[in-house]
Amino acid sequence: MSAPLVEKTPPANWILQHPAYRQMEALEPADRAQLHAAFLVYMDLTERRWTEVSCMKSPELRVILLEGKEKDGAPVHTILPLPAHQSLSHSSVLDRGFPVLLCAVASDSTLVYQRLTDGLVTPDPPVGPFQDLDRRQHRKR
Amino acid sequence: MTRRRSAAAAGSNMADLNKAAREDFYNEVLSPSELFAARSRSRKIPVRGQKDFFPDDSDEQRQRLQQSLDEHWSLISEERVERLGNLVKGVWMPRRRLVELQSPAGKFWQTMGFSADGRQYLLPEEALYLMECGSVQIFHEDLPISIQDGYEMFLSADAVTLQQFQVFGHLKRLGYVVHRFDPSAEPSPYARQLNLPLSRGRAGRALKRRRSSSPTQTCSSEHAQEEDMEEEQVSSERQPAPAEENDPGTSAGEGRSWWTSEQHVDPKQTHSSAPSRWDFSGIAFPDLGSGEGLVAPPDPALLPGGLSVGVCDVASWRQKVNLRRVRESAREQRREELQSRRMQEWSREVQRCRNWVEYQELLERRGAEHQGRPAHLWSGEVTPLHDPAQPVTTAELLEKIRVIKPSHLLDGASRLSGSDPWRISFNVYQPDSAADFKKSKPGRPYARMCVCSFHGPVPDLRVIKQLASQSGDVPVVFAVVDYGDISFYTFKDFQLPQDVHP
Amino acid sequence: MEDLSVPRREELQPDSSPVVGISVCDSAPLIWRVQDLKVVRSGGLVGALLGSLPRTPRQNGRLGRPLLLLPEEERLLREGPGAAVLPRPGGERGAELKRRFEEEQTSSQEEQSVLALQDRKAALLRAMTSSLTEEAQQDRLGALDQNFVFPRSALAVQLSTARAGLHYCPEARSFLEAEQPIKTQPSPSSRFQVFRDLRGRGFFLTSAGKFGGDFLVYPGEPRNLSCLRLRLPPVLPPLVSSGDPLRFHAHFIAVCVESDRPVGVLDLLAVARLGSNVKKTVLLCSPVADGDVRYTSLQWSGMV
Amino acid sequence: MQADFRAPRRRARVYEELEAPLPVIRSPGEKCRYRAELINQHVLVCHPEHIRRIHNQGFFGKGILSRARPDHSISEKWEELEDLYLPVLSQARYEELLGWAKTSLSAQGLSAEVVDQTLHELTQKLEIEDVRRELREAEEPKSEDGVCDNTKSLGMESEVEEPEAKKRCRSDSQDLNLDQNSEPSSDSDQDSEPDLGFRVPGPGFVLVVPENQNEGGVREVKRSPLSLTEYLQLSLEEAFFLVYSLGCLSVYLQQEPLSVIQLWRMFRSLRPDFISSYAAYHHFRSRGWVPKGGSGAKYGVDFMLYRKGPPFYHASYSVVVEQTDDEFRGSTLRPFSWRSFAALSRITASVSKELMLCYIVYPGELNEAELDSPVCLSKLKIQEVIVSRWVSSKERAEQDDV
Repeated sequence: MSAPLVEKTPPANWILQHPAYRQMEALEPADRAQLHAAFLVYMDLTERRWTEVSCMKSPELRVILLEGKEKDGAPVHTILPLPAHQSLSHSSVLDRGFPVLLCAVASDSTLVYQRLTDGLVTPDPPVGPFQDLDRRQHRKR
Repeated sequence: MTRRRSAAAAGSNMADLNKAAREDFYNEVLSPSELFAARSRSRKIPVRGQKDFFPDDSDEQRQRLQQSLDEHWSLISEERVERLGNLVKGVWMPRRRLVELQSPAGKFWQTMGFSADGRQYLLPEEALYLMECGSVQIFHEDLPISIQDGYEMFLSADAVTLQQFQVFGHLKRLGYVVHRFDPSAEPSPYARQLNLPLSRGRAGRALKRRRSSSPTQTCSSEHAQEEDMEEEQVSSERQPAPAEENDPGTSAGEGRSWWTSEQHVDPKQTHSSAPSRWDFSGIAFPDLGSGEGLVAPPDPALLPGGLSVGVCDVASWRQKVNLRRVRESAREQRREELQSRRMQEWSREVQRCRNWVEYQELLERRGAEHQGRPAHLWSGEVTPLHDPAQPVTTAELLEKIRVIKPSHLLDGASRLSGSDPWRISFNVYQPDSAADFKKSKPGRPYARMCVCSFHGPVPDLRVIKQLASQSGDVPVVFAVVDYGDISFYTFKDFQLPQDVHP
Repeated sequence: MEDLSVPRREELQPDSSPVVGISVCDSAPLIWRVQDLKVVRSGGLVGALLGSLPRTPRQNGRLGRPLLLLPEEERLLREGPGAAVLPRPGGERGAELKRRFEEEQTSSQEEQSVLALQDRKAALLRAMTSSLTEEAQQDRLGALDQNFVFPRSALAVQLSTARAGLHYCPEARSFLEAEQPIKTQPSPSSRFQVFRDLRGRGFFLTSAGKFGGDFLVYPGEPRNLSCLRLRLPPVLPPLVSSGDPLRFHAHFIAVCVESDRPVGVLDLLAVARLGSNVKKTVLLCSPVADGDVRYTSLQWSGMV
Repeated sequence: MQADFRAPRRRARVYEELEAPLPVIRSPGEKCRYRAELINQHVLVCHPEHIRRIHNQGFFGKGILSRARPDHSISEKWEELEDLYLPVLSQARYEELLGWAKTSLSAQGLSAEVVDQTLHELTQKLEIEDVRRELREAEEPKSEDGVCDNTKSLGMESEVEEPEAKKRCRSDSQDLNLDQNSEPSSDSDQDSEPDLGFRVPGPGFVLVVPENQNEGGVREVKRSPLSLTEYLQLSLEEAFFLVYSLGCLSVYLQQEPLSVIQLWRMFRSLRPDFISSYAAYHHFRSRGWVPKGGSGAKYGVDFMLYRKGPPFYHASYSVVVEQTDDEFRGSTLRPFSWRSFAALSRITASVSKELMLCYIVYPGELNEAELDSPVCLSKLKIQEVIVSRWVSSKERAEQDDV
């Protein structure tokens, strides 16, 4: 009775009209999948209330990069959105000067962020008595 | 840079080297009084405390580190001292690559060593391990050899490799019984399947195995051929997998007991009250319970025209016979009841049909409302597997779309030639079996070890299949040696069970 | 026989006698002598112990000699403080050695017999109460003297770990050959470059295979950074080093990659995930021109 | 050697019931036909009702604006204001949305004047009474397709979804089902859940609060300048499965529906390993399991495999797809070293899952012409292998402290 009507032309897709999307498109990216990834990451960052999120084209990587701050006053991050089935070389993330967030975008739009920092960043000491997590899991079984 | 150094070393340094070496010559030899004192030394290993995360340059931390280092060096430098009376004496025989015992063997004889011609022998890996345990003293040319000598003389790339010995030692130290694997001692997959007793005497073979020159000994080509022939003869019968392996009660153990198939037939459905137009008494029902995994084709008279039905392999269905039902939530149960009611209704309609023509008409009537299927999906050469306008139960749907054939590790494994460098090295038996272990009757191993280097390749499917076929129902474990670390991995055959939610 | 002009081994500073004896077993570089082990350790090289521990052989928690060197450690040792391969034993050894071995065993038995008797007497004295007269005590001690037998089976013998002393092929000491090649598994030189660089920064390194990396990196001493910048060969830190794996947790999992070689994003996610699971930073390490190494730390972002 | 089957772990808290395992009809007369767009090499489902069904019946796809379930709303924070329940926006976020609305209006070729005026109307402060009145009016007409009518259409569809309302509607429809169940001779047609599930007239209003409460500023009720409707993004495997295996989805490229073959070719061109990846996906689905590629990315694998669906069970398997020829040689998709292998095995174990290698075996005689159609799937074989670390009980007791 009121089954969804496929035949009816749906309203225009808002992604294609979104100002940020249009801006990215204007950068004439070669890789449409990467453009899509970049837009999804853009939406996610604004949703996370990042500020001053902007996009630019990386000439050497030929991809769209994002820049933004986690909050006002926080340092600028470069965000490299990349479809999860692609690959990247170490040299492409070197020499950015500030921290890079690599955001892997799975084909169903799942986002996975990794922080990449030049040089050696000592990890935070574990809280409480340190134990190999892996082992403990094993023992639980 | 290295070269420059060595040029210098050739001159004055060389003399120093000699002197230093001469010092060392006596350095680690204990004096008689030290030997005597060693009998009362501690057997305890100091407990290692929690590690720290950051060096903080504190005296306290420095002290703890110093203490750890002291303990470390005292443990590392400790020499093995044993009473002569507790040592079994053995002599290394380089050509045979065996150690012959000169005095009665100790307790280790239950799980290690073998006898031949009235003499007792140890394999090099066994002898080396026992040397490290302080159980045997090995002589060569009337002089006792050091552990270092043992490593250097017993281990080599063409016999027992260092990595194989590392794995052997690791398992032995954990209490496992570890024997060399001899492929010729294993029944062929065919013999295994038929549960044939080994045709050739095992006792005679045992000696052969014990003498094999290395744990990587491959089966003789003659034997391999023999196996291939056996394989060919039965290839047609091999299709149904051995019942034992597929019985969920035995192979999957408890893990599968929660599992159920939704293939069960609702009793209400089968004993439908609607008057039947079919004469069921005239239809022979296939006997699935008896041994045959195959059901003969049905009487063609029962089939619609133009349809030919061959022999049906019901092995996979039989697995499902004893599966238990999963507990469902109330809502799930309601939904299923509803669905079964709908199906009953549908089946009543179907039963009203007297023949296939009527059934086709019914389908057409039903399908009428589904006319206007989108042309882009249905007019092409390739159409969807399922017509979304046709009502279907989940189980039926899954059956319908199951187009990719599952495969088993043993499928086609016997035809793979074993030219690869992958070999099973050891049979391993559980530590708790050691007490009543019989070398002559070791029984089914707990696992088999394939020793490989961490820096070598990872086995591909071909290797996994080959070794699985060689090992039969015993799991093959890949012992991967990364310098001092050994990791063990298994690659086991698996078929994801079907899971139908109503 | 001993040349007294040579300083005693204990007096030698580790860096003044840096030549380490390496013996080759199935083409793997092994170190057997305690002194050599100490020299290696004092150079910040950890290696991997392979043998059963003499004190309690039937466990894997703590192992004993020999020490297996990673290919990078072996190479660094040869470039740095110096290492030499001990030749494999060979040649004749005669009845002379056998005679000496038997002689020494006999004399050891005599000496141990004396010690055993002393031991027994001391025990007897402790056991005897003061109620016994001096004379009675002397009688008993005398009886002990008379009847005491030290059977050969009670003789304590050493099962030597390293080749030394009156054992098979003792002439190994006669010379050390400096440049015998060691046929270890070929190790990519990028790994070596990374190893040398991290070691130069004072870090301790062990193999990180089970963590999916190349090296586990233990905290080091910042003051060593200066020597790295000048690209000096690594200096030997003092024997007590602050980040020693014996007492400290590893901070990094080093993964060596060629800087221009594409790495699958999924692979990167896997190794980064692993790092966060074990609370370590994953370190991408790429050797670049002129021996330098570039590092990128990979950490879970916490953005889920 | 057969790997034991380990029972999947049920989630400690399950908040829902399974609507249906797959989006297909179960009784005659129901309809199920869905639509998706191919945009930038990705498949998006835009219609809210389609999204809901495709997601809830088999857990296909992911909401592009949500973490998992497509339940994005304009704000995560909602507040009660007298008898109204409104989403809360910060001033900055409000202005950001306003900015988007403005750019969007301009992009539609409207004159600056019209744009300004539209925005002016939009940004006017509202009295609670106005809001109540508008909401009352909005409830009268019922939309046919479930999309809220009460949206200020500014080129982007504005739609706010109120979680409580959604939940209420869903439980209503369940009750309906129950009633039918107690009625044995019910017409099965009635059972198809109509669009009840998505009639969520979002208020279309937001409560705008100043960034910093202390600096003064007033809390105001405003019209939401626009809200972004949630879209469901399907992985290529999911999309193809819905099209080819269930026949319930049509994928449109620039308003033209694609045939099965066209879609197959397109996906192959987008992802060279599509056949193997799809074969694995299809296989798992045909066994009744729910594979999710997105969750796989979190662990560096191709799929995570769930029993029933992610809301009900923890994933059981991390799956790596590999392809081989019929000599079973090689591993071209993901050439493993023991190093990378150790990492995967360790990660998998640390989250109590099992690592599964899923080999797609291609027969030797399969040629390129055959690969050009999904019919080739029936010639492939699948071999599942469970990889586990073998740990002896004694070794396990030893501490692995590094």
